Amino acid sequence: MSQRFKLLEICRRALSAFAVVTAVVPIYLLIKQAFSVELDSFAWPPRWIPHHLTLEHLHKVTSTGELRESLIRSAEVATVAACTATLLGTMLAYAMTRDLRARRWGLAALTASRLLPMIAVALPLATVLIRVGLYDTPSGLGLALVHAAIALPVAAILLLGAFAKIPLELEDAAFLDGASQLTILLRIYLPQLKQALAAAFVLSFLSSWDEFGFGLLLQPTNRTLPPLIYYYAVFGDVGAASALALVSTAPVLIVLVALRHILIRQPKPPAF
Amino acid sequence: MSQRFKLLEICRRALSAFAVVTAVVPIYLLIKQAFSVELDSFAWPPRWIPHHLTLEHLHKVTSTGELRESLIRSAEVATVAACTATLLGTMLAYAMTRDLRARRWGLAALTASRLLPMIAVALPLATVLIRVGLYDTPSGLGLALVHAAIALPVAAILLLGAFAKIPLELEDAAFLDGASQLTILLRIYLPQLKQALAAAFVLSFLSSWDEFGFGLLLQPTNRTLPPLIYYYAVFGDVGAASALALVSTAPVLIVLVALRHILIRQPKPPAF
Amino acid sequence: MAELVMRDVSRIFRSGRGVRNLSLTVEEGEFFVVLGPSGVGKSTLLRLIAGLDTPDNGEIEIGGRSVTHRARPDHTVAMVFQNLALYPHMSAYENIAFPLKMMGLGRREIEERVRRTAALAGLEIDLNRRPSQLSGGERQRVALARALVREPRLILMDEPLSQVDVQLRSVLRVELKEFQRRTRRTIVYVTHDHDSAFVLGDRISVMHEGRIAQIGSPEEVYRRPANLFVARFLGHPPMNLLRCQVAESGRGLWVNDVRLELDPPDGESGELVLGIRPQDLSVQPEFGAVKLEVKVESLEYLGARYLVRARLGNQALLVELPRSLQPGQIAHLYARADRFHFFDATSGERIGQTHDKASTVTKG
Amino acid sequence: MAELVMRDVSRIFRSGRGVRNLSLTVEEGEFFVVLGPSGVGKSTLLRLIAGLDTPDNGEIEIGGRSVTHRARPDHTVAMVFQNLALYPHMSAYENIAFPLKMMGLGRREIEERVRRTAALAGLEIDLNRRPSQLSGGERQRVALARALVREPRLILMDEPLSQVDVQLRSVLRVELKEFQRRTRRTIVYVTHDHDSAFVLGDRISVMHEGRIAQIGSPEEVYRRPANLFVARFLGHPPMNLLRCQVAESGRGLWVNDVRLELDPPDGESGELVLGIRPQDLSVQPEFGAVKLEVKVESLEYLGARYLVRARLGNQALLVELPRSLQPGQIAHLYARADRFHFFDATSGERIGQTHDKASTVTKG
Repeated sequence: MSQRFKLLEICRRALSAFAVVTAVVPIYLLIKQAFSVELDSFAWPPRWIPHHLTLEHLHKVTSTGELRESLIRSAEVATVAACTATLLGTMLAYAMTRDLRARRWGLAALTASRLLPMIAVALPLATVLIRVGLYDTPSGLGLALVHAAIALPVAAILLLGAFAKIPLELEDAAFLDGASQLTILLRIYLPQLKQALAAAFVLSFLSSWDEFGFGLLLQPTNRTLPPLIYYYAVFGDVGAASALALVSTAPVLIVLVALRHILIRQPKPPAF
Repeated sequence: MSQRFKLLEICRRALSAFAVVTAVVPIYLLIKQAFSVELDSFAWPPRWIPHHLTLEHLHKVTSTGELRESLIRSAEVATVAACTATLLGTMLAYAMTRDLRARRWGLAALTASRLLPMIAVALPLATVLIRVGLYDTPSGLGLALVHAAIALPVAAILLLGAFAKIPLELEDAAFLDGASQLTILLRIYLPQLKQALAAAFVLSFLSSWDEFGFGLLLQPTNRTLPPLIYYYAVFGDVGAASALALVSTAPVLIVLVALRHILIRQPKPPAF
Repeated sequence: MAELVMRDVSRIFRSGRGVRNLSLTVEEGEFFVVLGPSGVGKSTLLRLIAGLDTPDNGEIEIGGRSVTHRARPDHTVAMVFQNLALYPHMSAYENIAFPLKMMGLGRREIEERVRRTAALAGLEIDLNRRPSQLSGGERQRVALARALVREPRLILMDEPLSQVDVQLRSVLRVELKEFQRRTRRTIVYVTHDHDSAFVLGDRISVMHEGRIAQIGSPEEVYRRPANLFVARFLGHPPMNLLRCQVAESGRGLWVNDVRLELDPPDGESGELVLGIRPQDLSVQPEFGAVKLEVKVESLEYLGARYLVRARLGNQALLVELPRSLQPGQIAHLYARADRFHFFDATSGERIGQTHDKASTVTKG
Repeated sequence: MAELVMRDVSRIFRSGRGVRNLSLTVEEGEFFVVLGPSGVGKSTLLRLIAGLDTPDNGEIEIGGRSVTHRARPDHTVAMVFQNLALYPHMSAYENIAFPLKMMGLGRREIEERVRRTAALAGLEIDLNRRPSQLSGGERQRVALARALVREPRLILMDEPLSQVDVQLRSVLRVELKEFQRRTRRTIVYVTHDHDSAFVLGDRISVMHEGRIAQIGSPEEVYRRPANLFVARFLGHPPMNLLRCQVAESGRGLWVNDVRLELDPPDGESGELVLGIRPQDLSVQPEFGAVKLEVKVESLEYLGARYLVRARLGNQALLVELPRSLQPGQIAHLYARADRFHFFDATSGERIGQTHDKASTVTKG
């Protein structure tokens, strides 16, 4: 048997190596940089274990008002974006579930919209936002709507998968039982979509929370968190940037820990 | 019937509206800005049809050497990234197909790696690349590897779906027919994966081609196309940036036109 | 009184499938089975009656009132779906209560009607359990109770027994038939399963390509199939169908170059199709007066019986016998003359009195 | 000579399923069928023989050589999979040629052997077509040809007929049996379908929970089931099994408070399980000497026959009769004494000479 599946073994090792290189090493380095003095970070040969630990960076970052402000703004933007994407995603997924033609064109539109270069869309979007007065506002509402549009395809496709698991006969049965379409959506579909809705919300929230490029372009002064980190890094304070980046991973880590069971228990591969 | 599906109709319209707002309007505005004089772009109330057309921006952009250089670099980076992601993705997907445990952990790792905030990973990655001498190189190899890592989850999940459609008995049959595991991969699996491999390559290529944040951070002087557009825009030359952005959409448009049949003919919703 | 009347109803989809110029009448208290292979339009028929779809043409009446163009279904029709379509997030109780809640009834009345209907459907379980916690048979009964609870005039069933295993299916079948005998509900039941149709139906409507091929009692459609489709479709193994020529004298038949001493229906000549079921042939001369000389080709042991593949003339003939024969052997088979069926070779229609219900033969 | 020998082979999965202490011998040129419900370890057995899996314990020999711990399968075994496992991107020709290419044969030799094998498997099609362009029967034959082309000692088949429709299945079954009769290949065929097992098998091995419940010819396992599992599993409708008490005198039986004038096997006393097939009961007194007085409860019309549900004592009894009875009626049924089966009430094992092949009764 072991003879037979040698190639499989190689692939499995590649998988482990990938997990270590893309997730474990960067996270370790991030934590190390956030808590060690500057010299350590660029020492050659690289030191895996820092010699001098410090809380200086973290202290510096938390003591400025800029951080609090952009933390709150990022949270607001992500919440608005996630709510909008989940709501619209549910509507789109429902339309695509019942209507084969809507599904075809919907999936095509969603895929196509994901393929558009972000930078090419960002410029005209900035123009539009300036015109409607949503460019670089303190609340970040314009950015939130853009983030919602970015998150919508994933939310819609995720919800489409959940809708697809609900047999169409359930809707027919409820219709014959005398339910209106709104009742069907609220009392038949939604209770069965709880998990997918939560997943769509969480993914949309995180994608907005982590988004960098549009934030940089559309909120140049009223910054969200990722551009703020970028500015710290560009102005040479890598320690402070790292400390800030570490803070920004908090919601991701919370979600990963909270969802670890769902993430690991996923027997079927997606059919995409 | 029309009575019954009123809500469905509303959802269907939301779908159309979404397609128009996120894809059609930005593309139109981009084209308009690239070919019209500055004043037009910021006119209030907005003019949908420009009064004065010009080729000035496009001419300006094509006459500088910087454009050619970064076009070639972007193409190189995207090619290397796409090849790497497709190759690694095939290996991972194969391991996940034959091994339930690998699939579970693999999907979890791939999902988790997609949830990590890009900016948090970018800082330690920059440190690593500086150390191994791949930071801001003219060839952009470091950035290409990072892009490969970003594209890998999508490529792997896409290929996993294609592998899943091939019954396991095919491998058993080929094994009993006397084929080695490498023969099985090359002569049984690959011919049936052609479409998925092409799709994985194209998506990886485009995701690298369009990527902005890592390019900005990891190639500050040897720029790829999206950061170059950003610099043009930030330094106030929106017309030139738009013209450049228009150029950058070329491969996306080619792909969309080439794949239009595959995009639209997709009867089953994903099971994700 | 006629509970359901369909007049010349058509509903044709782009694929060309659907229901074509279909007319039928279901009497009050009747168990009416629609039988046909899959894709023949059975489910379309049911959806039209339920009001889930609207006919292109024709009229549908339930209890004397036209329902062809109703905006939404009223309380006269209920349906049990193939996959039962129980609401998975609701308990059995909530499932049964859902139609009543939609009617806006009060809590006490709902409770009372749910309890009563559950008992009627034979549900003796804790109604707080979810569908996923119930057995196949229990789920079936919950679906039935949900259909019953609004006391509809007409209950539609779309192969609800197709997803339980064979053993349970035969138990539930008997239970359903008993339930209908007791309560005299009007039921329209759609299936592709001959056994279910025969066991359940007071009358069976056999469907073929969107049309009705024959309507009649189980005995009628089995013993006097109206055309070649019904003859082939009902019975397992299927009826033997042999091309034959009426002898010039008008007495006796030729199957290729073999002569059968069997008289065709009066006035027929030329080519006919002769049908005989594998079970209606025997090796015992006392079984019937018509003698067939066949060549045994092979035989299959089926446990209780042998399935013999033989040749008459150069046409294949299947025979079910309780004893074994030798392959290669020439055997004599006997059958009663009234067990032969004649069909027109071009139209495929039965020749002889198809609709004479009085003449239903009792087997013996 | 024994082509395949398995000695005390076990392969148990974490789920508890698999194969347990299984021993069997398949003779050269034999059509050996492994029959059992799904999940009983049939496919595991086949994968062990094929070398796709390795036993935890025990020995497997093919053609006299041990293959228990082979690193990879040699050319002695070929397999036809349930889904056929044809390579979809290759033509029929390339599919059949693939095993030969893997052997490194020259182009001309491959071509010659592919043509020869295709003819042997009854393939009369354009071999350049892909599997998706072939009919179900043609695909079946391509899979058979691919298994044959290396001239294996042993062909394993994992329910390859389960995915074609009933009509085609019975045709392909006859064809496969004919092929095996002609070529005398050794075939091990796994199925859950009684009909296939009875039609195809020279011997049938009935499996139950990873073990062999009985091995014998189709007639043997049907007429002399070795235990209650085999008795219940074979035959449709299933055998009636009645709990009964041996009368104190040792002659006659009590089914609850009804006395049967049927003598139990010598020396038995106390509680037994009595078995009788629904087809072995008749209303005609000349059918057999044992008389049963039953109460008719309900009946189902099955076309050729009626299935009567009756009660003997307070136990249910199914009877298949060619004529109808009245529900509620008291009926007298007759059966031959040698058609009754006796089983031990606790162990479930048959009482009486199970393995006496000489006594195989011929039905009449």
